[in-house]
Amino acid sequence: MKTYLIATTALLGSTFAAMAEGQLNLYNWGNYTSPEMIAKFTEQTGIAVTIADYDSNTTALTKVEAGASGFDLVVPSANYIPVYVRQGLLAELDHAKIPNISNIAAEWKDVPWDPGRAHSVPWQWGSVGIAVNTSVYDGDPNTSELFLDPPEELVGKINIVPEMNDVLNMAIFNAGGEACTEDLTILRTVRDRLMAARPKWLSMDYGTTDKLSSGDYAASVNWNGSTMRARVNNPDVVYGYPKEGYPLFMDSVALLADARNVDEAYQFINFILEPENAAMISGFARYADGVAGSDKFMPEDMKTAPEIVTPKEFAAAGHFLPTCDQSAVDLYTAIWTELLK
Amino acid sequence: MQGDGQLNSTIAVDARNVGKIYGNGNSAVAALGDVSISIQQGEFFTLLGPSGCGKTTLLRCIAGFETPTSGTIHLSGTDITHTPPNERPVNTVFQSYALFPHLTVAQNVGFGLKMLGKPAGDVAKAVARVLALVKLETFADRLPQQLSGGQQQRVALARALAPEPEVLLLDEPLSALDLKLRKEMQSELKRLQTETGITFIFVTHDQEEALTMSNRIGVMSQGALLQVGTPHEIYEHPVNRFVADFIGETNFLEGHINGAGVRLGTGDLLEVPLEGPLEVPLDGQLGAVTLAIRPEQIRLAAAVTGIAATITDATYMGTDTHYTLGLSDGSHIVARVQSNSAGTYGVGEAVGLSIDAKAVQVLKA
Amino acid sequence: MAKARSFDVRTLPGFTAIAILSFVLLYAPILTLVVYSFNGGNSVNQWGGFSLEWYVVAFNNEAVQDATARSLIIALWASVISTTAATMAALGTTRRGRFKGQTVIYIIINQPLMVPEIVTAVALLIFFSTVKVATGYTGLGYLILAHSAFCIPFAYLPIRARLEGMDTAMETAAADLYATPWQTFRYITLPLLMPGVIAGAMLAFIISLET
Amino acid sequence: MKKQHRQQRSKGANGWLLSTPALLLLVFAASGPLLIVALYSVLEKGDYSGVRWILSGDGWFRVLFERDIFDQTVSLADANLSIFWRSVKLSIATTLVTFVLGLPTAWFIATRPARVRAFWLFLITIPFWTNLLIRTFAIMEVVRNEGIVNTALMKAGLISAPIQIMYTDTAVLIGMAYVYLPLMVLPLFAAIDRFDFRLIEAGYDLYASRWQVLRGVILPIIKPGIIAGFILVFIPSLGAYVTPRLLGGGKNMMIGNFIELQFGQGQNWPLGAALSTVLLLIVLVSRVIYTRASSRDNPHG
Repeated sequence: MKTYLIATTALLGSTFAAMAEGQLNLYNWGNYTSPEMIAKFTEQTGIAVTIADYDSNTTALTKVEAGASGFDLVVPSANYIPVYVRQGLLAELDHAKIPNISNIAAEWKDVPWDPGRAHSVPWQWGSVGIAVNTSVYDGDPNTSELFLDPPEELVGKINIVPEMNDVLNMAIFNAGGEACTEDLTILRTVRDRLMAARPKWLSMDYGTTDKLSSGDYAASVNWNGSTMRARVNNPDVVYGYPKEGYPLFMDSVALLADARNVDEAYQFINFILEPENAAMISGFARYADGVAGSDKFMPEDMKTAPEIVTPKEFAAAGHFLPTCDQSAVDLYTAIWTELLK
Repeated sequence: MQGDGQLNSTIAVDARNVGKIYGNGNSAVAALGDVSISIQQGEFFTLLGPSGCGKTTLLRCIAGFETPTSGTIHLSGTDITHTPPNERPVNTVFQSYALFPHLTVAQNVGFGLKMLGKPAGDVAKAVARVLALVKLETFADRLPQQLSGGQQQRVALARALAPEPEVLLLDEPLSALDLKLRKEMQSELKRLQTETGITFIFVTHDQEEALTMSNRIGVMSQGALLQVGTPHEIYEHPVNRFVADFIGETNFLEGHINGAGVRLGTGDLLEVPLEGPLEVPLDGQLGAVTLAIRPEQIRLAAAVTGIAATITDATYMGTDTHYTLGLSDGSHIVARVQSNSAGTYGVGEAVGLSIDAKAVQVLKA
Repeated sequence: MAKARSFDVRTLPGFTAIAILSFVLLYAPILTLVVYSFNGGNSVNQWGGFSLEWYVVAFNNEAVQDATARSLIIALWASVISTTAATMAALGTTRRGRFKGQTVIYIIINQPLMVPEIVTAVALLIFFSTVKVATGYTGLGYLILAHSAFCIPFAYLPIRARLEGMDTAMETAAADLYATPWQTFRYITLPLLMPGVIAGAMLAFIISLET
Repeated sequence: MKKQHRQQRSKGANGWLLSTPALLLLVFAASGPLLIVALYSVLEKGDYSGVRWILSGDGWFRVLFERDIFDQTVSLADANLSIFWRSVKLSIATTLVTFVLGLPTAWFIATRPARVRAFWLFLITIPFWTNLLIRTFAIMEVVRNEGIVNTALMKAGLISAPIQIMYTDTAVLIGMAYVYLPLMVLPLFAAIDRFDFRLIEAGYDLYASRWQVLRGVILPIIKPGIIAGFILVFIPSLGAYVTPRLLGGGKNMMIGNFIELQFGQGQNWPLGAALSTVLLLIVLVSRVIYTRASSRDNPHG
């Protein structure tokens, strides 16, 4: 009983400061927001930022959809933006209030999931691959077979991040399908392989960075930035790009339709599109940010990091995940729920 | 007893036909029957009876903690039957003392006056006066738990006396004290009652305590008031077997009324006076009766005079010796004889006993 | 030495050893975490030297401060409301003898203790999101209400225990000494009840803060 | 008699009146929401979250049965059943572990001199003041591969590779026992504190051994405390979801996590509501069993 607030505070508690002067309520992935960047923003604008965490797109969507969440800004992944838009959860951005909108790098200015950047601006982007501790397993890390059929050394030592689309699509690519496929033969293979692999996994947990570097996980389906952070602490960790195909993601900042601190939200959006500030975000979470010129301000080690700079040979295997139809979502959710329980 | 409202001003408490039933339906228990009693102003009145006899219930009805199911209670001529306890000029000394543990002795004693809205100065003066009365002046700032049992008892007394109630109710206040302290407090209470002139209604199950302290005693049993009288009346002339038995040690002998006396089962005729508050129909010449005879009213003689008896047991008790005597009809009787009086008897010895007929009480069989 | 071997009815074999073990088990993990949290590194897994930096960060972080202030406000209100309601209920259910429906009151009061936390969480999630959407009100009030209700049994239990251990003779004596029912409550019942009320309020406060 | 009745009635009226604020709060913020949960369990699920206001038995159907994603065949949902079974098993185990540790601890505290008893009792409650998440993280530091236990065992040369405790049922059990131990100790202490130690003397006087005294005298007398402790530990264990989530690693689910899943990634609120209702029923039934057991073994009151 002492913790029912984990559910309720996130939903209700965060509404506390919603109306306050100079307040901004940001709903973002855990361990994803640079504290220095927030401090700088508060210092410059006098706006206090409250951050609440989530660990998956579905969690965030559920809470926002429940209504009157009290949040102003949310950071959904690319394939979730159309869902938010369709549900009427996002406000259309007034580009006149965002002078820095022109700083968005050319390739991210117009994206399929948000034509003309009507609802969102880039936060960070990266890839989903496999992190492996080479002191435990020193084979080729660049294959999704590592988690679908773990080699002896990794049995009982591999973690899977609990993000449905990333995991399922990586398995779909492995089975030769495309993202959002509704091909039942492929999906059946995917389900059967995942269910067969499941007993060989250690856990399906979030918060991989620390556990990878400490050795609690010998491997994990993981994001590239998180893996880089783990590698900085433990050089044995390498990042593998599954050659069978792997998802790319971009998380974008979007303004909620029922936001109460709209002016503050615009100030924040404009602030993070400043290359220097975007670089602070990247420098913390270790992902690319999609803002032109931010690399000038980035830490030196990111410019050469093998997790950030995708090797040429694997670049083509990366795919952005489109937004799937409801029928596909239902199928995926069914498989995922079966896998989790 | 027939007065209504304008009673004799010397009557402090007048209870009329008071009844109290707890619970209802099948589980109803009558704690008080139909009790009527008048208590004089300035009197030390004791309600005596075994536990569960209803004496505490009657006291609580007078205090106002219980509302009688039937009947009325008047205080100095005013009907207070339905007056809440805090509006009655009556105070209680509780069996458990019920001292407020978070208040000092002085605060406890001054509580009633404070609640009555008396100015602080007056309260302080009254507290000092009452504490002097119970000889606890130096303990004013202590908390109750820092006092001995006897001292707590005095605080409880002082607290109840401080508001100068018309009537002081004492609910077995001495029962928690050891024998020596109890004796001390008995005379202390008696002194306080005389000094203050307040009407005391004292509840106890200790007959000796009742006899030594009271002006009058009311003996109760099973919710009924059996007899009201002075200690002497109660002891010497109990109205029934229960009272006789409850007040002191008593021998009971069965017999039949025969002319001027009572014929015992042994065939002996006792010439007892058939008068006074008898419960027997005197016209019934052959009516069965019970004689109540106090052990000290029996005399023994070696000679075969009076009623023939055999010593079956002898117990030396210091100043007295108790003899159990077997009579010819098989009944037994106890005699108390001063140890230093002439002659001692051994078990099995045949004796003749004589009874002080004037002291014998004739009761319903 | 002979004393140590003497027979003590209060001692049972192995009990003291297990008790000490329990205390060690309770405190060892917390102490470990405290030691780790002084760690200078960003990760709690590597020992990076003794540092107060983490605590400084926590206190300077406005988000953290804000959350702390908010839960303090909620806990304060919740403990005041729940303790008041619980005190009244405790007086109502213990000081007046038995009456019809008392069991129903007990069941309702203890309900939060009998419902697993996930069910409570889910119930509140559904309920308050419905209410919120219906009324459009998103203030702190809901949380305070929910916490107050939740804390009632925690406040109620020690207060009731205290009341049951309290002799009614105190109140009778006060009434005898001319105190009106309110004065009796104000000068006698409440002061005597205070340890129970404080215990109840503290428990409610902690529970609310932790929830 | 009439007056008596009126008095009785006013007693009741007063009791209800004084309890009204508490009851209103509880009914509004505690009982009411439970009814809504029951209502949600018979509605149709919404697309991503929430419900459609159409009656449907699907939520309840899926508590017991599952329909294959591909061939639509219906079978008994043994995964669900195994989650329920694991939850009940782990909760009972947690209750027993806390009892075995908690009884001696409560006994120890209750037999300290009165002066220091409060201090020991306080020591038991302190961890309770610490946030549940922090306590769970604390136990994580103990059982993880590089945690205290494994480090100590490896340093001592007893093992060469860390024992995998994290993300197992054992880890969840250790965590829950750790978190709920104070809930067992407190009611046991309350019962032992009231215990009349002369009864033990009487037991020894009548030739009982220490074990016989414990079983024949102490345990029956402090039984109300034991039952209270069992309930206070069992119910939260059954509904726990934070500790199992963190220590079970998202794979070894308990009912709490399973319900949470339906409200989050599973996107099936009616199923979640039905599962919550089932959990509530399990708690009720175990309550009844406890009550029956305690009154049957104790016919003399």
